[in-house]
Amino acid sequence: MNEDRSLYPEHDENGKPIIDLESHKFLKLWQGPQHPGITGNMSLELTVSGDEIVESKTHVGYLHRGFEKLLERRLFVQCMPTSIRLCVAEPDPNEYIVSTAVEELGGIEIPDNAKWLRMLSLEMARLQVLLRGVPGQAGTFALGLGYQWGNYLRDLILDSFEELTGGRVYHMYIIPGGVRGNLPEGFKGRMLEKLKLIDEFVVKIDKLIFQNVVFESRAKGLGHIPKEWVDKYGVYGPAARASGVMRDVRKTNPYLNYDQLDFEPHVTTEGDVYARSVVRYNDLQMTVDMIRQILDKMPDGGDIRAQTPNVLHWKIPKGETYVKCESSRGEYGMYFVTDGSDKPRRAHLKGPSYTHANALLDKLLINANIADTAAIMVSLATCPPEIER
Amino acid sequence: MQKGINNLIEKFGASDLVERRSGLSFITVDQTKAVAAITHLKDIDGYTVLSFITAADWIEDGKMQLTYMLNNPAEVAEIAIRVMLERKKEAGESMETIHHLWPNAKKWQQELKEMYGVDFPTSPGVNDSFILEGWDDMPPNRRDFDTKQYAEDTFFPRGGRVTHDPATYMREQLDPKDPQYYTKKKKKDINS
Amino acid sequence: MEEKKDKFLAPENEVRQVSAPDGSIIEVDPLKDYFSQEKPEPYKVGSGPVENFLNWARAESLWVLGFGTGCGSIEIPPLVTPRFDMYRFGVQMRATPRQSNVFIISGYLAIKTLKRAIRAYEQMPSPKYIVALGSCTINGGMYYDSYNTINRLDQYLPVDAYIAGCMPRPEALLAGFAELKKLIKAGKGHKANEYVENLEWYKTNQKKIIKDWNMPDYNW
Amino acid sequence: MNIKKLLTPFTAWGNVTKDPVTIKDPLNERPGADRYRGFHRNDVEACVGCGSCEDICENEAIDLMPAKDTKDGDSGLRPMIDYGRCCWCALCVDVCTTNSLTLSNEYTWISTDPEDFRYIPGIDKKEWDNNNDKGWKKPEPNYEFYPLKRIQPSHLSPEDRSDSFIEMMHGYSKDQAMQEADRCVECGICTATCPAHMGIPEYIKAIRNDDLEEGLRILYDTNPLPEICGRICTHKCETVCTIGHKGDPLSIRWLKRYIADQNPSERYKKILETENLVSKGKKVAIIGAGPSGLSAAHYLVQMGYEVKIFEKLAAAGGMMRYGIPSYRLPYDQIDKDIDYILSLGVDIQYNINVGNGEGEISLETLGNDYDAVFSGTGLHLGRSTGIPGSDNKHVYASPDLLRWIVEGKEFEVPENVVVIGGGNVAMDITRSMARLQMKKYGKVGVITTALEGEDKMPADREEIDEGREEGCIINPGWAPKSVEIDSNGVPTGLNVVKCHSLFDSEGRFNPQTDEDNKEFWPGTMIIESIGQGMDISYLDGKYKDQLEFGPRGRVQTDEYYQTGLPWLFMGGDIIKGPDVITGIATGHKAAVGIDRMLNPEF
Amino acid sequence: MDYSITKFLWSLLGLFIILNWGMLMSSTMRRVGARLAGRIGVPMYQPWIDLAKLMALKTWLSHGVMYYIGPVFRLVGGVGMFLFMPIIFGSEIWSNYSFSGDLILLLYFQSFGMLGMAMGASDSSSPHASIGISRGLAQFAAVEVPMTLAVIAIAIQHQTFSFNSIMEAQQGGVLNWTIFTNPLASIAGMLAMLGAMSHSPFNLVKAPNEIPIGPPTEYHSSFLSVLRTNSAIIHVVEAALFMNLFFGGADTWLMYIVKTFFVYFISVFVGMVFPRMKVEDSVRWFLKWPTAVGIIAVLVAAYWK
Repeated sequence: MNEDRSLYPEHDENGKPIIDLESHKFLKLWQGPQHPGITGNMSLELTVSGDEIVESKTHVGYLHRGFEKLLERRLFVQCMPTSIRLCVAEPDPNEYIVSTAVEELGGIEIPDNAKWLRMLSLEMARLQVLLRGVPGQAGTFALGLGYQWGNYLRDLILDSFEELTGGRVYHMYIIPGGVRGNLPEGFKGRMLEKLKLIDEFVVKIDKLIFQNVVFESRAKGLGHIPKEWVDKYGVYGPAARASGVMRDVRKTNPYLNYDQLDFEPHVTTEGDVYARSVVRYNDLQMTVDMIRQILDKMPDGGDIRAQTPNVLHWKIPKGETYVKCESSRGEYGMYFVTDGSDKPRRAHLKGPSYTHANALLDKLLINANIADTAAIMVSLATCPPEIER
Repeated sequence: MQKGINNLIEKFGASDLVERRSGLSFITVDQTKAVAAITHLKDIDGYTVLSFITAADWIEDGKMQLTYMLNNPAEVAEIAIRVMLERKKEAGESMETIHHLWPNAKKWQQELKEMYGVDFPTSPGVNDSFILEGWDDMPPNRRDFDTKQYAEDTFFPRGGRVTHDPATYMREQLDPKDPQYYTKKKKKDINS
Repeated sequence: MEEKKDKFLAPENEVRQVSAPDGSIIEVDPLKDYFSQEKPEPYKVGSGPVENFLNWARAESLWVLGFGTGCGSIEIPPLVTPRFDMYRFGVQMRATPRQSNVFIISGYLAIKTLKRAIRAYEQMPSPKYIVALGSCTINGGMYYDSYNTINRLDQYLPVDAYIAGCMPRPEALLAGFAELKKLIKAGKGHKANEYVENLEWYKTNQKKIIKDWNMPDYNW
Repeated sequence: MNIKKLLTPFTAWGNVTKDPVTIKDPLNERPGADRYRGFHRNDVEACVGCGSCEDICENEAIDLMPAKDTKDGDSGLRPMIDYGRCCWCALCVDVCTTNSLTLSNEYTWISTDPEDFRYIPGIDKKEWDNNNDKGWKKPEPNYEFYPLKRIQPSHLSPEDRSDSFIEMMHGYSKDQAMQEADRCVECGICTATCPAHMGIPEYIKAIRNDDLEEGLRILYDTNPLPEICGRICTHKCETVCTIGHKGDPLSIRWLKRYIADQNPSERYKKILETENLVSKGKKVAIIGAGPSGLSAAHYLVQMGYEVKIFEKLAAAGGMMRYGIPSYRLPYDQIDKDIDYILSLGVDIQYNINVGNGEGEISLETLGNDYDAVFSGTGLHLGRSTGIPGSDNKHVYASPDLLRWIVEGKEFEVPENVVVIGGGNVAMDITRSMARLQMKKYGKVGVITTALEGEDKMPADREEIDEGREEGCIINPGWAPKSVEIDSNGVPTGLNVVKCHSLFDSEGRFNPQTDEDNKEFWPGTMIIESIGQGMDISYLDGKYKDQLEFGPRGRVQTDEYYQTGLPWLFMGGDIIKGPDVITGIATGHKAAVGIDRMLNPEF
Repeated sequence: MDYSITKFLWSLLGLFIILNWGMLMSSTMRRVGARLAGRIGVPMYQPWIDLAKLMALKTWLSHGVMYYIGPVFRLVGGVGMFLFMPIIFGSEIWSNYSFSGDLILLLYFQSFGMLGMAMGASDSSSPHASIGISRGLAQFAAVEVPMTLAVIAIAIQHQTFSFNSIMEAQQGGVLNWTIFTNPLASIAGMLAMLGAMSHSPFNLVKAPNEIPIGPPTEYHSSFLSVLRTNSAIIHVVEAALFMNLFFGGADTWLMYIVKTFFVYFISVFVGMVFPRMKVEDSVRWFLKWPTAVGIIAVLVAAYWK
């Protein structure tokens, strides 16, 4: 980590590496889109010298569907099924931000019970992401065992989602006005059983991953993000918290009933891949605890949806807003403009991956080993569909 | 009123303030003063995070709105700077770049160039393709681009589908001889 | 006639002159040098008990290309992990197209991805199979009105089996693999030959939407 | 090197003792959850083919395909789902107006043919049709995509209205109208059911867009009497309104009235672009200025004919003016509609009866003088029950009494009245008498009876409820037996017996009464209001042979209401109905028929 | 029948048995790994089906002569190792072509396959293959050091370069095994074995996370089946090598199977719970700990004798 790498390649006066592909000292290496070591369908154009990356460029657009354009020709309620597909791994924050933007501009106040149910589904979504993401970090170093266990538990959480929302991956649970169902019978009990399994899992992956000398040696010092970069490059969520900056929308701008929960996001200062996975690991435990609190505090039934105007021709007066929530990757926001018609004028998704995967990743990958690209990407939790939308 | 807004109004002549909720304001700044205002907000008022840059196309008003969302983490406050550009018929609106303030601004500017046709001269790599590849139509996010028409022309959906409007269909069934006798069109014909 | 420069051609693929170590100048045309331009031939489909055995072997050993082209790829990890474990059915993931023979088109294909998918498909050794997931591959699905996603996969690549759903659950995928196995065992898994035989038609369709066609017509 | 961290990972091998958690038979072992959003199911009997599912589908995955016979309130269309489009969001289920569309928990469908993935749930049989208890259904109460509760316009309280003939219903305010209009799902089933096929969803949409001039234009496309219909229409549309399957149907009538009320009559001509009508020079005579006659006149004059109406009474409007009390339909509103029609250039002659008698104009004359004649003479004669005592002179027919009230004719209002009949006219006379009694005596003494039971009474529910609020006793389910008459020849009351069924098993009218359960209702005036009869004696003479007569003495016509005499068209209550909107519809269509006859090139 | 022909036939039979055992072992290990993860895992017969399937695929790609020869070299490396190592101790017919200096030849054959792969991979024009093989060669060179040191230590200890003699010296009880008589050399050798088996943490050569599959990226159909055949053979043979050196060899087929399984399992046992190391780290590691132990082992052995 500490060797002097400044000699090779040489840099010009602007600090750009001088790369002459004809010299055969450098090799252009495409990582993706068809590549097992990439987080989704995107690609990195790497220029490598030996195993070392001297230049990196992120290419996206392989998943571009033109969401923002499509939303402009959908009714407000029709935005829901479309917009939840913005991020596949964790669709619930999409549901939340679009619904909330519509409610805010349309002047709808949702019932308290629906707020708790929304929180439950958001936290369950975070849990299922982290169950994959925390051991997935070790998976990028080919320690797939924790990933296998985590995925099994994730499937259990998806089963709960199926019971609660009727969907396995795309839940379509939060819609403008409220949610689409109360807790099914016996849901709490089953959920608590599953949380117990996750508690065991948390101990197991601690032993397997965080008490693992090889993982530690590879992850420590890798992909270091200094504190100053957090604002400069737009680092959010767990990645920012690993660099010693508190970034958690749930804490800083509490929404729904998050102010009624007792939680303290983990903050550490190392700023490397190891620190980010530790922060995620703590998030995982915190999420389990928060789901317990939510199940404990939420009312037994009640109204699930406020009456909205007829959704088939719901017109919302002209206005604009920016609604955000905390996804497992960080601040996740929706800039929403209405123009008095029954369709949005503009919907712009702002996901943390946009900043993480573009300028920041290009910067972090320089002088990294090819073998570490996947680890750095996973530690930033880049999710291509939210970059290109 | 949240921090920095007074400055914006006094020093930069900002207008159309909308306070959406506590900690989120929208305000319009003139195009020529926008970058100075943003720099001021960043350096003096603590709006150190650029959340995003995006555009909204007001084709009826002949305006292209750019929105710069700035975040002040210390004060938990956000200001959205609206910049209203004169909309051109064939894309090519131009705006100053802010990539020197935030390195990742260049990606949004690149995206805006590609998806809206708003140019940011001197922004690095602004002309490179970012999301689209081999695109040769008008920037797709502009309001006058009809995505459905384009999709139908280009990707030819599976045929063989028909649908019926219940009202028309019922009238045809209930009044098979002359279900359209009352329609306006025919009467107009008679009138003329 | 002045040769018009292809505006979509990537700079590294342009014809250029390179000086060899001995000082002579050589012209390099990467498109010609890196790819085989030969028109592919359909392979012979055998018959008899040997072919039956081979079909059985092909069916019981499906190697899936690890290329998540769309949302549906989120359901692939559950398939290789404890809950569903598709390894026990002889379905395995491979990282490179050369070693795969099943291509799961997991949902919508953006044009940019379609280009890569075509290349990946053509690089797979025959006989190869395509399983298409979800509405998007059948008739456009959610994105029927999007300017950047295709509507009908069968226009561009030959599809062996479609699985309905948005997205299909892992169980549906397993059922899809079971169906594919049935097809292969019945000797019906030779869509790759159809592709080669109708190459002209497929290529015309592909080129219609891939505007920057800066690769050979067929590469393997 | 940290030895502990080198050895701890090996603890993971402890897991090798545990059995795999893999699902053994994933294809059969894992049905979708109880709420799972799998493949579509449709209860085709409950479905009415309203097409809300098609409207809300953001993927254009749903088509409406003909599947059943069309009938009132059911378009006969059923949704066909394209699984090349569907995203299983189940918004179609949530929006379904009849709750007939649901999703099953079945989720496996594999095919080699991409054309397979289209089907009509419920019609094309699928294996998941039968697991009815599993899968996505619309969530529990208080989850609606459109408000189910009707917005009630304000109205006079029973105390304020019980002694007055001032209009009791106030129209909608703008907010109320917008809110009520918002509930519409624009299915258009009402359009087909409405006899006049009014463009109901369109004008409701105009209300939502606050474009009332456009609304008025849509109204006048099919209905030239919107103020009148906006108040007293029998609103068949509301009975089939698809919102009514789950909640209150839309107040289509009040919305129509809202449009008409908000447009000032002086702007009508400008809005409707009827300032310069050109005449084609052909003449049409219309007998009777009732709804059908006025409607025919309106459309004919718009088409460029010279129209003359012959009216028996002193004012135009027919039963609308003389049959409906003014607390429901004020005269100024009748005048507003009629004046507009007359202002288009329609000539009208009052106080002239068409017939063969003295001082009357004969049909023959009209037939000779005019290119075509439209007759909408309506039902003016009261029917009698024929029970003993019903021929007494204090036993009245409701049309006469109602007409007297309008004309201001003096008649004695007794303290106790018994009304026989359960229709809307019976309610009108009941409530009118109640108001007169209230004025005279300060109390109400009306008993109304009907053969039908409470739930089967033909009158509108709100009429019955309002009547009761005003103090009338409405006591259905009794059959009149005889009128008790005292020695002075004045009735003392009505003998009734309980009636428990009206129709026999074959559906024929055959009231079954319970003779032991009888009552006597006192009343010195008995009013019979059990339907009206027509007077078509003007047809007598040389034309009678050329006309065909159907059941109940009605003249047979073709679909344009052309009779056996090519120049004679008939419409209104004497042909169809009886109600105002049917009259308007027949008048409109007859006008089209006349136009086709006189100008065949159209 | 001529002795040399019968000998050849017996060796061929031995190769056949070892090939099948290798495939069975690989599916068994995959099942063990799957069980650890909570899965069921591949069917036992999966490697055979895969092999048949690969044979049945169409080959239609060429990258030049070396591309064809690469897998053959690789196979020769595996078969060579097999041929010059006795299978069953004390059995004439299962002794293969072992001779008094076979240990030296074997070390050579170990690298032979890797070099063949290098030639083929570098000709396959995939950058991933080139990167993979350069990593492979670097790591292999590092693994060779402790490995050779361990072999030298044992050779000094037993004063021989012949397998038969080394195995003979270990007969007569568990305590005579090298692992007990010369623990330092055994540790160096076993650590080197972890590298030679290319299991995690030392499998960056074929790391699919960065370089899909690594050297064989471009290999498909029958080429790949040759490579797979080789890997089945080489896993058993490598295990047999260490079995012969440190675990007293095998005097029956049953013992052979049990011991190779056990030796191979060691690498799986480590590999399942550790992530892979970067190639420079693993080179550094091999040149640090195992080499140090190996040098001490050599010194101790030299001193002792």
